[in-house]
Amino acid sequence: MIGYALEVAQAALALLLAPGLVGLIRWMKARLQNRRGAPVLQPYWELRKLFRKEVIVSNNASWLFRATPFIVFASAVAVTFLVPILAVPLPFDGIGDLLVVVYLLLLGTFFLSLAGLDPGSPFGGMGASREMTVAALAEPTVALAIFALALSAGSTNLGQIVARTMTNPGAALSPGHLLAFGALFIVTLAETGRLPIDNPATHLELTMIHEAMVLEYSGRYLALIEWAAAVKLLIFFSLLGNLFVPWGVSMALTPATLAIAVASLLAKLVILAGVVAVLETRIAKLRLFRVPELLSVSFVLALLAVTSSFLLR
Amino acid sequence: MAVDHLLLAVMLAAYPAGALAALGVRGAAGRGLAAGCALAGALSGLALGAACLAAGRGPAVTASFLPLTGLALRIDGLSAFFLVVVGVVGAAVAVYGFGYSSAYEGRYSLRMLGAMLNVLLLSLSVQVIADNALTFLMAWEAVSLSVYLMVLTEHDQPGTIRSAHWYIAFAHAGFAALVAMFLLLSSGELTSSFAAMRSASLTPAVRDSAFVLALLGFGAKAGLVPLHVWLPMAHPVAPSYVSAMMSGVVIKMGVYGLLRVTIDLLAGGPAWWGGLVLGLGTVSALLGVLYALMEHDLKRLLAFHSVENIGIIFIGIGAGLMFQSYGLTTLATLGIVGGLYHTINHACFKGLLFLGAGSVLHATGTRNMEEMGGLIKRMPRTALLFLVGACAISALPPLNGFASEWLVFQALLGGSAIPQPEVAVILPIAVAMLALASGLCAACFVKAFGITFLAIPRSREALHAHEAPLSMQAGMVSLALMCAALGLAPSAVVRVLGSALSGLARFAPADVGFTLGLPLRAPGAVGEMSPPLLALGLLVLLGLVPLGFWLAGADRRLRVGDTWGCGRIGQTPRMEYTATAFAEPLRRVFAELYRPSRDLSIDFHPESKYFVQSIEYRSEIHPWFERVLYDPLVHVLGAAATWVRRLQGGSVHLYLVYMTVALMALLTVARWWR
Amino acid sequence: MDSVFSQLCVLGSSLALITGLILLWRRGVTAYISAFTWQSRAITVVTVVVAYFGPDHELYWVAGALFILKGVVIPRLLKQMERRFAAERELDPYVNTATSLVISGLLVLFGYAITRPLVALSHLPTRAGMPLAMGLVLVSLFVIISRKKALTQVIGFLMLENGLALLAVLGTYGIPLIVELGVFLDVLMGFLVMQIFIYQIHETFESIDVEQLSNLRH
Amino acid sequence: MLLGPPLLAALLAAAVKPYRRFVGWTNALLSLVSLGAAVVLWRHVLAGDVLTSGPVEFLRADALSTLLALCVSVVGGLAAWLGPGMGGDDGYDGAQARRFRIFGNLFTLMMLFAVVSNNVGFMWIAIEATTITSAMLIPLHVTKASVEASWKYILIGSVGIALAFGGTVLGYFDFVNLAGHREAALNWTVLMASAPRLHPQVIQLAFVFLLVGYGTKAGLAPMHTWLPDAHSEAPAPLSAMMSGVLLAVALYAVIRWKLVVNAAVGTGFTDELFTAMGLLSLAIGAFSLVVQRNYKRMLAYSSIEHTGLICVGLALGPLGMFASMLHLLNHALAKSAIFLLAGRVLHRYRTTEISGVSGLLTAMPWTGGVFAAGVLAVIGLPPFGLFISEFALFRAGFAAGRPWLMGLVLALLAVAFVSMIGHLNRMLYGAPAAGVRVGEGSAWPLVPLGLCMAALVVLGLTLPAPLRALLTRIVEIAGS
Repeated sequence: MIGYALEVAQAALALLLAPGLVGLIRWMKARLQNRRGAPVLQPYWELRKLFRKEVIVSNNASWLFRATPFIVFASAVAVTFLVPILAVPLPFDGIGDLLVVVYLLLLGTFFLSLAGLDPGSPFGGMGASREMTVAALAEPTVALAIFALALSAGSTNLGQIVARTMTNPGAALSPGHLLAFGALFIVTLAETGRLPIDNPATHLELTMIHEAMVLEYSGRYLALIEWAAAVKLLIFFSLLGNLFVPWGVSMALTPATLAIAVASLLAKLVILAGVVAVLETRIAKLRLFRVPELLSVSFVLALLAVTSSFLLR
Repeated sequence: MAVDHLLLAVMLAAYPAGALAALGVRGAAGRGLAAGCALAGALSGLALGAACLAAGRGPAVTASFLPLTGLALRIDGLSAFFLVVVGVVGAAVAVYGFGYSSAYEGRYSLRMLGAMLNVLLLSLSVQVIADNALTFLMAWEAVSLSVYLMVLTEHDQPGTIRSAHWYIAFAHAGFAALVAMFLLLSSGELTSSFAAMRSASLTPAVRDSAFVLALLGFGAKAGLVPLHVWLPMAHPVAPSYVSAMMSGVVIKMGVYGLLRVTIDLLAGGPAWWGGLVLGLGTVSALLGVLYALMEHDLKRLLAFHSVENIGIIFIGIGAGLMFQSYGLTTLATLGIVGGLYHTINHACFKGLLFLGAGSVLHATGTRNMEEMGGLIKRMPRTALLFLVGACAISALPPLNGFASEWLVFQALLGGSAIPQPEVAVILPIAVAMLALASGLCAACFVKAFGITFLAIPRSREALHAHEAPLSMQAGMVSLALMCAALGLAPSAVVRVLGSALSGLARFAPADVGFTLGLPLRAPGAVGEMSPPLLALGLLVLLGLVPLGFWLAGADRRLRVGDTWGCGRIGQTPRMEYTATAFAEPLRRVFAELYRPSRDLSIDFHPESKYFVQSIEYRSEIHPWFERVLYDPLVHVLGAAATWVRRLQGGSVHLYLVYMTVALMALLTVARWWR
Repeated sequence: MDSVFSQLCVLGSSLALITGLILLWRRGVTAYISAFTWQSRAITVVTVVVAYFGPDHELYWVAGALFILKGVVIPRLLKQMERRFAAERELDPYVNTATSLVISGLLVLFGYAITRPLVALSHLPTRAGMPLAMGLVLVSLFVIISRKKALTQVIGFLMLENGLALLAVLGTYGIPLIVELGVFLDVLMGFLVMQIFIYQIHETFESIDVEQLSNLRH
Repeated sequence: MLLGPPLLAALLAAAVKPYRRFVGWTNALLSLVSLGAAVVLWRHVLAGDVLTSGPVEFLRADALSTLLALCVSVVGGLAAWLGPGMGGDDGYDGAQARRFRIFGNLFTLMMLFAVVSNNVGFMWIAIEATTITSAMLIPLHVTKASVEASWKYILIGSVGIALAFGGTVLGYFDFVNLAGHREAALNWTVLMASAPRLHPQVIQLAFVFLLVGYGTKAGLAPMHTWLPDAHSEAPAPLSAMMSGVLLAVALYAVIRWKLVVNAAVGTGFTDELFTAMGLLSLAIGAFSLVVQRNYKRMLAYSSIEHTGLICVGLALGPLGMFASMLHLLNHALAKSAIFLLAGRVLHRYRTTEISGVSGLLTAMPWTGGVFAAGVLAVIGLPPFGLFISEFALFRAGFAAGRPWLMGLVLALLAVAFVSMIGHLNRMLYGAPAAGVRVGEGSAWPLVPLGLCMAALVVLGLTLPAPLRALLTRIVEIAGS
C-alpha cells in the first residue's frame, strides 16, 4: 500500500520539481553570464499565466492538434511512475522497463511532431522534421546504453538495475558504466532540446527545433507542453543520477531513507543542472547538420560501453 | 478432430467455389459471391488454425489426389499459426475488396481478380499445411501465379507489366532454389514427404547447401535485402487490397518456409546460419526504412516498410537459430516467438496501412503524397484508422508493434549470455540498428501521416476527397482492432506461440503464464512489462488532466484563427512543408548511402540576375542494388543470348557444318571411348 | 579367289571415291552429273561382284534397281535440270579447290581411322573397301557444305546415299531386299521433292544459288 | 485400324479433285477412328499382350509404341479438325486444302507406321518419308521465306536421315558379323535379343550415326537449326504436328536404338551423350528465347528446349524414363495446341512479330485466354501437366545423384520461363494494333484446344491409373 502511495508521491514530486529545475538551469546560466537572471520560480509563474490565457488554434488544425498536449503530458507523467526517482523496488516496476520508458517518450515526440505539421505552417514542419531526425538518430545510443546497463544488471527493469548497482558498487565505476553515462548524457541533451543541439532560449530562429514545433500552441495547451518538457528533463536527469550513481535511493521504505532519498535527488539534480548550465555557457550551438556527428560520438561511446562490459564480465 | 476436418473441408471447398463464382457470375453479384466465399474460407481457416493452436495438434490428411507423391496435408502448431495469419488478413481483405473493386467495374477484369483472390487464399492455406514437397511447391507456384495475375490487373498503367515481370522472375528463381533444396533434403527418397526429410541423415555439406538454397528461395519471397528489388515495384501497382495481401501474408510465406525448413526439417544448424539470417535481417531492417524515408509514393513507402519489418522478423528468427546452436533453448524460443509475434503484428498493421492507403487512393486517385493533405477532415475514419496503424508500426506502446519489438530486443539482450567475442560484436550492433530502424520508422510515419492527412489539401483531388464506403471501413476496422488486441494481450499471444513452437524439434514452450504483464525469465534476460496496465494508466492520466483543468478552473476559451506566418495574411498549400523537405535532413545525414542525383536549374530575369524567374530543383535516388547486383546479371544474360542468336546465322552451309562437326566429334568420342 | 574378289571391291570403291572427288575440282554441272552417273555404275558393278562371289542372289535385284534408279533415271532428271540452269556454274565455292582436296584427303584418313574397328571385326573379303565408302560419305558431306548451288548440293546428297549403299553392300552383303527397295523408293521421292524445291527456288529467287537463302535468322 | 484411316483420307483427298469440304470432314472423322484404334492398343498393352502382325511380325506395338501412337493420333486428329478446308475463311484455297489433306495424312500415316514398325529398317524408311511429306507442306503459301525454310528443312533433314541410315547399316553390320544373315534380322526384337553379344565399339559408332541422324529430326542441338525456320514458316496445323509429335517420333527412334546399345555396352555411353546433347539443346533453346521477336519461332525454340529436357531425363535411369515419357505426352498436347492458336493469332494480326501483336486479350478474348494458358503450361506452371513431369524429372535427377546437372537444368528452365512470360505479356496486354478486327471470330475451333488444356489440367492434378500403368510398362521395357 505504501508502495502505491510512494508512486503517487514521486510522480507528484516530479511534477512539482520539473519547472523549478528549468528555472534553476536558467538562473545558473544567467549567473554564469554575469546576469541577474529571472528567479528560479519564474517557470511556475509562466505556467500559471499560460493556464489563464485563452487558446488560439489555427483554422487548419484538426482534432489531433488539440489532443496532442494531453497525450504528451500524459505520457511524460506516466513515465514518472516507472522511473525510480526516490525508491526501489516500486510496485509499478513490472509495468514498464527502460525500453518502455524510452518508447513512451517517443510516443510523446511522435504526436508532438504530428501536431507541428497539423497547422500547415512551415515552422511547424521544419521543427517536426528536425525533432524526428534527432530523436531517430538518438535511438541507437539509448538502446546501447540500455544494453550496457542490462548487461551488468541482467535485466532491463529499472528497479533491478538500481538494486544491482547498489549491491556491488564496483560496477558503478566500471568503464562500461562510465562510457554509457557519457553516451546517455549526450542523448539527454539531444532529447531535451538543450545546447548544443537545440537552443531552448530562442524563438523564431531557423535553427530552432522544439520551439518551432510548438510555435502554434498557446494558452493551456502550451502550458501542458512546456510542463511535459520540463518533466522529461527531470526524468532524464534522475535516470542519469539514479541509474549510474544510485546511492541515496531508498530501498527500505522508511521515512528516514526517504528523506535521504529526496535530499540526494535534489543534490543530483542541482549538480546535473550546474553541469548543463556550464556547458550551455561554454559552447555554442552546433549547425543542424553537425548534430549527427555529435550523436555518432555518443553512439561510439555506447558501443564501447557495451563491448567493454561484455569483455570485462 | 471431427470439427477440424469439417473446418478444413469448408475451407478447401469455399475458395474454389468463390473462384468459380467469380468466373461465372458477372457484375456486383459476382463480386459479392467471390468476396463471400473468400470470407467464409478465411474465417473457417482462422477457426481451424485457432482450434489447432488450442488443441496443440491438428488433422493430418493424405490423398492420392496429386500425381507422383500425392497430396499431403498436416497441421501442427506452426501451420496453425500461419493459418490464423492468412485468415485474419484474408477476411479483412475479402470484405474490403468488395467495396474497393467496385471502382474497377467495366475497366478491368473483375472476374480474374475475384477468382485469383480466392485461388491465392486457397494456395496460401494449402502451402502452410503442406506435408510433402510437391504439395508445397505446387501451392508455392500457385501463389506466385495468382499474385502475378492480380498485379497485372491495372495493366494499362505505366510500369505495371514491368513490375509484374520482375515479381514473377524473382518468385520463379526462388522456386527453382526451393525445388533443389527440397530434393536435396529428400535425398532420393521418392515421396519427398516432410516426415522423411526430418528423419533423413544428411552430410553437413548437404545441410549447409540446403540451408543456403532455402535462404535464397524464401528470402526472395520475403523480400530480404538484397533480394527485395521486386517488392517496391510490385506492391504499389497492385490493387491496394492485393498489396495488403502481398505485404501482410504472401511475403510471410518466406518466414514460414524458412522456419519450417531450418528448425523443423533440418532441426537447427551451426551458429553461422543464425548469424547470417540475423545479419541479413539487420541490413534489411535498416535499408528498408532508409529507402522508405525517401519515398513520396504512399504505397511504395509502405512497401519499403515491409522490407524493414521482414528484417525485424528475421532478426528475431536469426537470433533464435543462433541461440539454439549454442544450446540456449529458452532464449531461442524467445527470439523465434518474437519473430512470429512480429509476423502476425506486421500482417495486421501493414494490412491496415495498405487498406488505408487504398482508401486514400480510392478517394484522391493519386499515390503521390505531395498532392495530398487535409484528408483528416474529409475522411476522418480512414485517418483515425491509418493513425492507429502508423502508431503500431512505429512500435509505440501500448500497440502491438511495440510488444513484438520489445520481445526481439529482450532476446538480443539475453544473447549476452553467450561467451563469444563475435557474438559480443554482432548483438550490440543488431540492437543498435534495430533501435535506429524503429526510430527512423517513427520519423517516416510522422511524414506519411502528417503530409497525407494533416494541414491543407495540396491538390483539387485531395480537396474533394470523400470517405471510403462502409465495406472498406469494416475491413480496416477489423484489422485495427486486431492491432489493439494483439498489443494488449501479449502474454496470451506469447504463450500460444510458445506452444505452437513446442511441437517442433527441441523447443521448450515459452514459460509465460497468463498474467496482465509479460514477465520473461530467460537465462541472461529478465524483463517485465505490461501493456494493458500501461494503456490503463495512460487512459487514466488522459482523463485526469482535463479533470484537473476543471478543478483548477482553468480558462476554457478557444479562438480559431489563421495560422501565424510572420504577419503574412492568408496561407496557401504552397507554403506548407513538403514530404521532400521533411525527409531532407535525413537525406543529408545518409547522403553517403543514397548518393542522390541533384540538378538545380535557375533561370534569371532577363534584366537582372538578381531577380529569379523560376527555380527548378530535381533530386532522385536510385537504390544501388539494381545497379550493382542485377544490371550485371541482366547484361550477362543478354550477352549470352545474343551470342546464341548468332549461331542461327541463316546459312544452310553453316548448319551443315555444325552437323558434320558434331558427327565427327561424337565419332571420335565413340571410337576412343574407354 | 577371295583376293581377286577383294581386289575388285577395293577397285570399285576407290573408283566411287575418286568420282566423288571429281566434284571438288571440276566446276561445271555437266561434269558433276557424269561423275555421279559413273559412280553409281561403279557401285552397281561392285554390287554385282559381291552378288557373284557372295554368293547372294538377292543382290542382283539390288544391283538392278540401283542401276535403273541411280544409273539411268536420276541422271536423266538431273540433265533436265541442268538444261534449265546451264548458266549456273559453281564459280566460287566457299573453299577453293586445292584446300578442298587437302581437306577431303584428311576426311578419307579420318574415315580410315573410324572404320578401323569395323575392318578389324569383319571377316568378309570385302571389308577392305569399307574405309573408302566411309571416306566417300564424309567427302560428299564436305561437298554439300562447301558448294553453293542447290543442284550441286543435291548431287552431293545423292553421292552420300551412294556411299552408304556401298557401305551396306561391302559391310553386310546388303541389307534385306525389301528394306533396300523401300530405301530406293525414299531416295527417289526425296530426290523428286528436292527437284520441285529447286524449281521453286529458281522461280522465287531467279537463281539456284543457296547463298541467298539466308534471310531466316535467329 | 490404326494405319488405315489416314491412308484412306489421303487417298480420298487425292481422288477428289477439285477439293470439296466433305473430304475435310471425313478426314476429321477418320482421325477419330485411328484415335480409337490407339486407345484399343492401349487397352491391349495394359492387358499385357504385345500386338504383332504382318510377316515376320514386322508390325509390333508395345507400350512405348502405344504412347507415341496415342500422341500422334491425338495431334493428327487436332490437325485434321482444325486444318484448312473445314469451311469458313481460314486463308487457304481449295488446292492448298487438298494438298494439305493428302500430304498431311501421309505424314500422320508415316509417323504412325514408324512407331509401330518392328523393323528398324522400315522405321528409318518411314521417318525419311515424314521428312518428304512434311516438306511438301511447308510452302503451302509459296513465299521466299517458306521456300527457304523448306529447302533448309529438306536438305538438313535428308542428310541427317541419311546418316541415320548409315547408323542402321553399321548396326546391321555388327549384327551380321555376329549371327550371319537371318530372316527379319533388322527386327528390333531380334536385335535386342542378341544385343548383349554385339561388338561394343562398332555399336557405339553406329549409335553416333543414329543419334546425329535421328537427332537432326528430333531437333537436338546442334542439328536443330532447321527447326525454327520450318516451324515458323509452316502452316499452323503442320507446325503443330511437327513440334508436337514429329520430334517425339524421331526421339522414339533414338530411344529404340539406345535400348539396343544399352544392352550391348551398358548405359554409361548413351547416357553421357544424351546428357550432353540435351543440355546443349536446353541451353540453346533457353537463351534463344531471351531476345526473340517472333512468336512462332519462340514456340519453336521452346520445343527445342523441351526436347533437350526430355533427352536429359532419358539419361536418368528408370525414373527419368518415366518422367520423360510423361513430359513427352504433356508437351505434345500443349505445344500442338499453342501452335494452332498461334495460327489463329497470325490469321488475325497478319504478323508473326511479337511487337506486332498487342492487346490479344481484348482482340480475341478466348483465343488469348487459351493461348496464355498454353504458354503458362509450357513454361511449367501448375496446375498443368508439365509442372508435374518436370518435377518428376528433377526428382529423378536428384535421386540419380546428379544435383549439379539438375541445378544447371533448373537455371536454364528459369531463364526460359522469365523470357517467355515476358513475351507473353507483351502480346496479351495493351491496345490492339490499328486495323485489327476486335472480337472473337468463329469460336468452335477453340473447343478441341480447350479440351487439350483441360486434359493438361487433369494431368497436372492427377495421374490416371491407365496412364501410370502404360508408363510403368515403358519403364519395364527400358529396364529389361
